[in-house]
Amino acid sequence: MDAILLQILNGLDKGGAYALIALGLTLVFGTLGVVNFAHGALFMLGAFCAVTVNQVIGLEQVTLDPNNLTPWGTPVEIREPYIVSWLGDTGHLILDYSVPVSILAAIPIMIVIGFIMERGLIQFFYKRPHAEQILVTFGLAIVLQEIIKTWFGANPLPQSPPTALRSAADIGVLVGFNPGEIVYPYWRLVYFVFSALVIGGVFAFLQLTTFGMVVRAGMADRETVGLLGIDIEKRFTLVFGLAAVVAGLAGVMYTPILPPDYHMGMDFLVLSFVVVVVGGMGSLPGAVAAGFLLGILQSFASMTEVKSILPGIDQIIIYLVAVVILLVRPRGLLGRKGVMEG
Amino acid sequence: MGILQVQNVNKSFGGLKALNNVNLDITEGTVHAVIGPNGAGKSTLLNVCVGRLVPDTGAVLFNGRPLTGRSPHEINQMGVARVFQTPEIFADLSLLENVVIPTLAVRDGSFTVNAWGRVDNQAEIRDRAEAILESVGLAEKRHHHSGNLSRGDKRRLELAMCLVQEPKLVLLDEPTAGMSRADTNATIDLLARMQEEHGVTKIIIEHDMHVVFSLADRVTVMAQGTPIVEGTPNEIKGDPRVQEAYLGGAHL
Amino acid sequence: MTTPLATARSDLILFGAFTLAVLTMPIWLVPLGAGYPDLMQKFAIYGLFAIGFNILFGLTGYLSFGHAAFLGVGSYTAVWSFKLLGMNPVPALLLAILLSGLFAWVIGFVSLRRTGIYFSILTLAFAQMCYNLAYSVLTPITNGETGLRVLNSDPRALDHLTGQGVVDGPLVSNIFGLEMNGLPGFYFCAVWLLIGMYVSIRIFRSPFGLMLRAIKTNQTRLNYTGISTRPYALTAFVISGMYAGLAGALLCVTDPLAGAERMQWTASGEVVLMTILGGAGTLLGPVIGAGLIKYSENIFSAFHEQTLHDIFGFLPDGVEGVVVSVAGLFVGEGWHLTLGLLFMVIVIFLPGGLTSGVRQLVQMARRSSGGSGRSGGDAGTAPQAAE
Amino acid sequence: MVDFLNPSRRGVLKGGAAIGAGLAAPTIFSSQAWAAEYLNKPTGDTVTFGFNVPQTGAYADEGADELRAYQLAVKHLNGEGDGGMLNTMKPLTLQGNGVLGKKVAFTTGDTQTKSDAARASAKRMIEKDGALMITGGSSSGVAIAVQSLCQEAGVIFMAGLTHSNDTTGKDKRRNGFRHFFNAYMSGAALAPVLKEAYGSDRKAYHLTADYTWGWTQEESIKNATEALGWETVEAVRTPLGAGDFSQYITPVLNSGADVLILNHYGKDMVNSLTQAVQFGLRDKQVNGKQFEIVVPLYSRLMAQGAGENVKGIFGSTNWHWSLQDEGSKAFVKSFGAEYGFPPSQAAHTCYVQTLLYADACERAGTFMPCGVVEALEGHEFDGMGNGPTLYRADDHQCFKKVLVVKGNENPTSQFDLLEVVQEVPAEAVTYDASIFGGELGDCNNGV
Repeated sequence: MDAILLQILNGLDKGGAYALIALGLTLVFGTLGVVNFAHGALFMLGAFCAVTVNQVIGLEQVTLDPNNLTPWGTPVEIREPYIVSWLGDTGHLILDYSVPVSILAAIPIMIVIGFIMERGLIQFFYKRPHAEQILVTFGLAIVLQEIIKTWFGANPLPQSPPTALRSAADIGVLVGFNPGEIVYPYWRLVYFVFSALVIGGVFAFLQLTTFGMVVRAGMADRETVGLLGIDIEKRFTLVFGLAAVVAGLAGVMYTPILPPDYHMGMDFLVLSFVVVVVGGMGSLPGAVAAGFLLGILQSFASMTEVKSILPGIDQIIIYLVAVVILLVRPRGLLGRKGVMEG
Repeated sequence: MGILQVQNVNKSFGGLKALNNVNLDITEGTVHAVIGPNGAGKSTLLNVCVGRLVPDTGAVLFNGRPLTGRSPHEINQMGVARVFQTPEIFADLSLLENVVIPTLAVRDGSFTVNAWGRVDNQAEIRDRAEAILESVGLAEKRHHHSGNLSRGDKRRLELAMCLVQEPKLVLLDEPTAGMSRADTNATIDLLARMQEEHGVTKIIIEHDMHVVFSLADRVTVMAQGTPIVEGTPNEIKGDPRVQEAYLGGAHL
Repeated sequence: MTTPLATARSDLILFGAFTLAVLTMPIWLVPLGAGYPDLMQKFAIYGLFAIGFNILFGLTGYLSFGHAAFLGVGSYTAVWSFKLLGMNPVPALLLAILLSGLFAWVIGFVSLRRTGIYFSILTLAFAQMCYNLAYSVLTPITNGETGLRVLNSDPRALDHLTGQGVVDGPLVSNIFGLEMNGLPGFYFCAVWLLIGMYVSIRIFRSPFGLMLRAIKTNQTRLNYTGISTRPYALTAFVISGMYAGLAGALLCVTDPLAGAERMQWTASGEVVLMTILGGAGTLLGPVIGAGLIKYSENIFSAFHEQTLHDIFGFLPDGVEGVVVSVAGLFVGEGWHLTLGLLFMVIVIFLPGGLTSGVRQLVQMARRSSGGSGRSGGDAGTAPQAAE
Repeated sequence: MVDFLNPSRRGVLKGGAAIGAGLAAPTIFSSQAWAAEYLNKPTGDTVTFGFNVPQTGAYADEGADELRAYQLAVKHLNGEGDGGMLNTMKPLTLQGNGVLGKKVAFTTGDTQTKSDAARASAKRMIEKDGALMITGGSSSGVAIAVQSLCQEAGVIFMAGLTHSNDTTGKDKRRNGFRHFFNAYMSGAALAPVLKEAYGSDRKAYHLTADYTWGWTQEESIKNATEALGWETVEAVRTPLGAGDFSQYITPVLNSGADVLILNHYGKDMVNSLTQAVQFGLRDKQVNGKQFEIVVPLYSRLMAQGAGENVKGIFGSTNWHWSLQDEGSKAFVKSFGAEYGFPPSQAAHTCYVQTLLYADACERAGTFMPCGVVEALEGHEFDGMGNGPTLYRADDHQCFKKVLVVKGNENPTSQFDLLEVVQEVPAEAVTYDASIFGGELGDCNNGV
């Protein structure tokens, strides 16, 4: 029982991440009709926003200690973050909360990145075949990750959650389990709540604002909305910016769970496409539902009990689900009939 | 008994009744027009005939054999060709290739792997294809990219692609929709000439009365999913029910 | 607009020129630094892979993202054939073609029920399943991470029958004692490349090929023309799967080791990139794309600071330092960056791939030199997507 | 049979320099092989080594560090710089003027941590650049693949970082040599330390990367810990590159185990350790004991990736820059002076391998692979870190001290992440060469 509950928690948490990444992808596909292979790179860039913010606020003052030499004969460096020498304990606190603080920086940065990407490249590919969109965005993804690699190196760069959230919460006790049976890391709980909030925010935005209405109408029937004389171009740019922000935030908050490296975008790329397709191309609720579904299925497939019956099932479960869904229900879980139905 | 019989066909989309107990009998060798206001169910009827839609109840018989439940390529192989509202051609291929493909489909059936011989060595196929291009007046453009043709020429090409198969029945879905007056007239001329030369049974779905009265032998008027009147063009012209259907359509 | 016509004669000239270029690779590649057997073998093998992929993607427009699976199946089959039957490459190739064709039939049968991006995702999913399983639970068959190799203790039944069972050197695939590494290995692959190219030309010009191109342009029309499209697409899928299997087997003929990474989605992506880079739907494009990518993978990655200093040594010191550090971003560790930029540039400026770029250049040159493009032209079918 | 593998105009063709050099005659046809006793016999005044390291992919930083070490080794061999370990290596035949009077040149390549790419790159070095020796790599799959290639081609392979038992076990080759330690030695070195620290009554839970290296390590550690009296509760295989390991970690919580052993390397290890710590495993009390995590194979780069999560966690490593023997000090000094930070264990092993190869050539008086093999087999040396070392003739495995390390609780710098707990002597980790099977076969000169 406790094992199953824990796997459901795992699934929800994983699903939150999958849903966040897939959300922007399906948004861009649904409104802009663009298959964006650089979406994973946006996730990765978001994560590196957190790294950059951490490095900037953790900028260290280096003093050399001439009395103390390293084994290779240079003076030992004594490093102290400027922020600590200026602000004392407050500085420590800000450093400690650098990941959540990064969100503030990541939003404008990701908007700008999204705008530049859309205006500089994507807009020229709206009418081009999917294959060319895939190729050019794939090329872009490689370029972006190589730039990150040149700057930050290939090794993962660990980011810590705030000290207060570093350990695990004994949530089982709250619902009557023995202490220690159902524990779950605080940060993962935070991530889950965060992803729920962002997803809710995006939905509210699309549901309640005029802009959102136009976007939703555009997802339903792009040509008509264009005919209504609405400047769809400008809104496309905004949609792309929104998708970039969602992916970026997903990346920022994921850094304490997965120390970011330059390749993490590619690692999530295939997965996010599977989530989008399972949910239904261009369907936002579908992406969310598929994210959670795949997260939970993946968690259960990894259980030893399951693996002993079906060896290797945890290696392929995601793909297996995609195949089954596509064959049985080609428009995906919540895709509208007739949209991209093949 | 006619070449095509539509028997008690019903088709609904959700709550909307698109075809309501439709019966139709098309006589071989005639040009039969189906007209009616928007939403009268003309296109649905046509799609049921070519196998794109499956009717909820009822049957479509072609020469006494049922068409319902068959896929489009099977129906074509039985001798039913279709012309679309917007010309559906192979836009990336040359005009000649566009007509070679239907010619091959007649000779080789719906699936044959002939991966070794060169297309340009198949003399009899080529001759037929070039002859049909000649007859629609596109011969000199045969090596052009068909995607670059004018709308009228695309329509000619599409007709050529149908006719080269020597079908027994051609279904035309608003063949002059969106065309200029000149292109429309050229298309009417072409269809008329073809009727003289080939004499194939045709069903034409049309809005444009000019087209209907120039070409059709018989006319069926549909409204709200049901045929309401059938007769020669002259009979139809004066019928008050037709006027009402169109005016009523305007109300809707 | 009319394009130059492809006649039987022009195809023959094309094939002749291609044959000449392939067979003289050991000469003209030397000044490019690529004239060594292994890279030339890779050119031929990946060229073959891309030619096959192009028969599916270039002609029908179905974008498979899982072709590496067939490459892997071909490789494993070949090595198993070496292990069980013997080091002769012929049975290995035949079995590989057969088995990868069978695999392609199964995967294609399922995947072709969908089109567009759904088809791509289905093929991707199948290939990833193959890869993940080959790396882990299928290790008894694939030898997992280490890769499947031929061992002296393997049965190699035919070898023992013909008295070649006991080898004291390394086990290398051979035909009657001629070992399939080095230049003989290259020529062996080159012959297969030429056969593959010839078959591809025949398919391109055949009624079958015309149907495949029609699938790409307008499936609806094709259906209403009395053609059942799915069996055509499936046949194309199987043929291209067999090419991939053959390429995979050749990889093992020249180097008897089959690794699971060959099936990874990035490997599938690579052949897509090769084909589009060179020009999808053209005859030569995929081979050129394959060559270009393998060249940059092997040559750009081998540059290091010292070689850069050698190259730019003629510059004044200060300038040299700057040039070397800038150039260093794009070679060695940074060769992926070069590759990514290359894709972007090609797709943005030459959507038809390199071959179409060359064609445009030729046309521009013709136009400017006053030789106004002939219209009409001689007999033959027309705008062939080829050169 | 005529040899077609002979290099084409090495020196002129180095890198792309030849692109502008015009049409060079295809020497590939005018083979001079019949004159040579071995493949790629150097005819000019240089000898070429091939440094085959991961430049892209997850181990790119490790590869970059290996390359730094190689370049330093070449400098030292050619008599430039401060000489590094050439000053401490015993016995030493090298003169500091290159090898056998020839200057050392090198060519580099990218393994991409894929067997195919690694072999293609090694082949280029052999066929085009005329490399006599290939070295490098950051994973066992690649090492084994390249080792067997070198055996077939007839050059020497000096393995870089490879920890699987198979490299010098069932996949050993006469032309291949490994200085790095292996999974068995990790187990043998770790077990007594673990016993001392955590007692002999422990229940272990393994998470193992689902591929060959993971399996050999799991087996070795299992055997070693079970011999102590530990019980193995469960050994679960995880997909390579799983990213999020939470679904594998939660079952540990209530499994009754009180030690988690992570048979992961690289990114997998960074992720699984980070996440295991977040799940509060290290704060847990199970069976009345403190829950512990063990990472049998450590590297500094991985420790950097996992950050503060490594604090207090035991593992083993081949070498660490804080060692105080003369050899290590000399190496750290020249590496640090050159690059500004201390070398990693991968850098150390690569540097040492290069020197050992060069010295063996010098001692053998030839670059001929069989001569070099003979000179290296059973060679005993000292002054290269890790104390007196034997290159065992039976399996070409080095036997030397293995370091048991622990994540540093109070690091003084970003490099000071691991603290050496114990230097386990070579005798304690030596095993019978036959236990892992495999055949060395004959040496191959490539002609």
